[in-house]
Amino acid sequence: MKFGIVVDEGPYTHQASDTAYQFTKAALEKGHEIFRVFFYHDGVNNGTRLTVPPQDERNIQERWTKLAEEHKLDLVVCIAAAQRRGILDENEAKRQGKDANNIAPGFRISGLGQLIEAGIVADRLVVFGD
Amino acid sequence: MKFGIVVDEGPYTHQASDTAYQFTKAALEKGHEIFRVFFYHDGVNNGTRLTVPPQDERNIQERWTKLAEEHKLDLVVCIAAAQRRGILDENEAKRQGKDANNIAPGFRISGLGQLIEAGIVADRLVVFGD
Amino acid sequence: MSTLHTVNKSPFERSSFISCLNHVKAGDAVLMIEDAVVAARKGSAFAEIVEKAAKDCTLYVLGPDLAARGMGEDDLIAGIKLVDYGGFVDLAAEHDRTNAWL
Amino acid sequence: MSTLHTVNKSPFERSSFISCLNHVKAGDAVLMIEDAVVAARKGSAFAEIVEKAAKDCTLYVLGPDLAARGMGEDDLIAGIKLVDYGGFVDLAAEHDRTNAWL
Amino acid sequence: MAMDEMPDVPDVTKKFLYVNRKAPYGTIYALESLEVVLIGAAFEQDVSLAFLDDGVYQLVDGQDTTGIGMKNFSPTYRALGDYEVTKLYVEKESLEERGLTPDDLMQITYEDEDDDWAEKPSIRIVSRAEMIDIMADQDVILSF
Amino acid sequence: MAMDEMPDVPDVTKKFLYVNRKAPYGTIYALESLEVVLIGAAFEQDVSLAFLDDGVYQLVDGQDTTGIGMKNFSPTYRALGDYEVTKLYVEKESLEERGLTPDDLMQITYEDEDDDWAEKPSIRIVSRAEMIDIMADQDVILSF
Repeated sequence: MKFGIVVDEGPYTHQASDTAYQFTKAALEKGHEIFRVFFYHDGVNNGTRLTVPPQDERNIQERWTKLAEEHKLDLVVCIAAAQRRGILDENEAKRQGKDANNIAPGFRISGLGQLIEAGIVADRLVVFGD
Repeated sequence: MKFGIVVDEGPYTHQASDTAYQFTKAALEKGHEIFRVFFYHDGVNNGTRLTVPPQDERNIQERWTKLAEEHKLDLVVCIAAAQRRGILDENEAKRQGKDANNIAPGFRISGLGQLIEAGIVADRLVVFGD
Repeated sequence: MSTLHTVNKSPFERSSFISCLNHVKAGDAVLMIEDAVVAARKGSAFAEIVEKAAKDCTLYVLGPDLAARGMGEDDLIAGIKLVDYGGFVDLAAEHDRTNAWL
Repeated sequence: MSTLHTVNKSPFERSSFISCLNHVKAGDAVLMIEDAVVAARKGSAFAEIVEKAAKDCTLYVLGPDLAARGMGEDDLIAGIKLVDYGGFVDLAAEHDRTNAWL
Repeated sequence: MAMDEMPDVPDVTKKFLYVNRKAPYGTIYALESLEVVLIGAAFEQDVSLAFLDDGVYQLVDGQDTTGIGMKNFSPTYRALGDYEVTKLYVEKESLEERGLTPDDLMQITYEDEDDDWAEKPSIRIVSRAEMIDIMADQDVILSF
Repeated sequence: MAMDEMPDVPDVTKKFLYVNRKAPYGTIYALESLEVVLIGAAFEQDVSLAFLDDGVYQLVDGQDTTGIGMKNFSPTYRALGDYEVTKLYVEKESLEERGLTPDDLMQITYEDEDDDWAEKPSIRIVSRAEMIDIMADQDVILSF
């Protein structure tokens, strides 16, 4: 079965990203397909490579990046939500005249259409939030 | 009177930063002193210079930066909370081996002791959160 | 020696408003800000609780937040006082401490 | 044609749990995750409501979240079923849609 | 967002329900939910919006955000008809608990192309029982 | 955080109350509140912690976070005595509503230097009326 996953909250502050990760991993282990993980609202903050969590804590961004690598996951950060919250890739930074970018490997920035597409294509859409 | 202000949530997602800003501005207009504005939890996300809000929306970071300039406000971002969430200044980026930083002008990164100090020194501590 | 309590969430969404009212002392003030302003509306399911609380403490509502949610002075439960951000600052200064019910 | 409802907040903190129960259809499933697992504990002020809901729909609780809050199977209201993340995936697959009460 | 960024999607029509349960301005969920609805409108799916619990405050008439320094996005609900988003279900019980009546809500209309472009109300007040049935009739439920 | 980052503060002792009203793990507030308490302990203020509403779950015994992949920070509460944080007020009514008893909570103790280092319980179960008085007796109330 094809799942679409929506993550609405940032890392560490709310458990949403943790639960979404555990769900995604479990779905993959059961042989399901993950069509896309879409990060919206504060969820876009999962996609910054600048986090430095304490050494005895999980690294939420690296965990997503690694899972994406292993399973060719499509991790999409909503562009509108990302702009409001300061998540940029190289292109966006250039386009907006910003001197730095912070997107993490394995994440890509795209439009809200990607969320609707996930709703249309996936057999089930599962939303994780506050 | 001396006020200490605590902002516990990030920009745009929750109204906390807006209300804290309006409170701070009103207090200054009434001749009160703002000893410090301390950004904790997701509040540290107010201190990134990479946000690009829509043109017809308020720019929360710039608003804080400008108010700090005009009134010599001390805007402190908690270092531990900032590390978890990917807010870094140049020094921290270097120390942590990160290739970029995103702190906005007028904000400085420091320890939780600055919050306790605000509690001790200020006549009133006012907390804004979720 | 009195406290300014602030509440920022709708009583329909969270329990923080009721928990706050359960912990005020006579003479304290409660200020409804942000989404909590909906608690100040007359005729709501919480109106009776709010009216009862108004006997023990002074209730305030932040005007700018009230207006943003499409309400005005006419919608308020009798006895609730309207303040702006300056009034919020005054309340924080007049009371000995603030207690934010987050 | 049935729905998997997910709730992730404590009924003591937010109204989403009750709102969810008020909107389930007979045959639906409700899965308590994250802070919502506290609703599954027997002897709480919400136990009666939960027991009543269990007659109309199937109630599940996410084991890993339950353990994190210091609870186990013995603490559960009778009839609530324990699942792990794999069981959560199965529930999402078995029902026709999911409805997250955020 | 540029339209050319829109992905190619399979030619199916699904029933999408956007659930709004939160008051506006205190959090951004109402605004960002509306942004999804606007983008989603381009995909020609069968779209409905549900307003229940504190979500009903999103539709209250006369919102004035001057004092809080935030953008008043409520006029956008009035424009939904132009995007062929015409089914806004509002739960009666949620209104009543909050001391609100349908008259407190904005007037939102659309022009019905199947009825000689007659102007019709987009807001449909429904009972909780009806809301349950609406929710149970969807392919995709998005809540934020 | 390095101790040498600690600011010079005026030589006053204030009553600080940390209010904990949220369950652990679902959000980070409990953990980050505890981090403030630990840093704050170095300032030799008069510190109390209040646990009410869902905050009482922070002290429940037997937390096992293996399954959720998060760090179990509950042992830190046991260490608070070493930081001379010895007043943990837990509201009785909050426990009861949740079907909890004091026996469900962790054993947290401190050694009383004024009483020949006798080991004493840090958790003090108080009624709601007592909690009101504790809150009304503070200089600074921090809630997150």
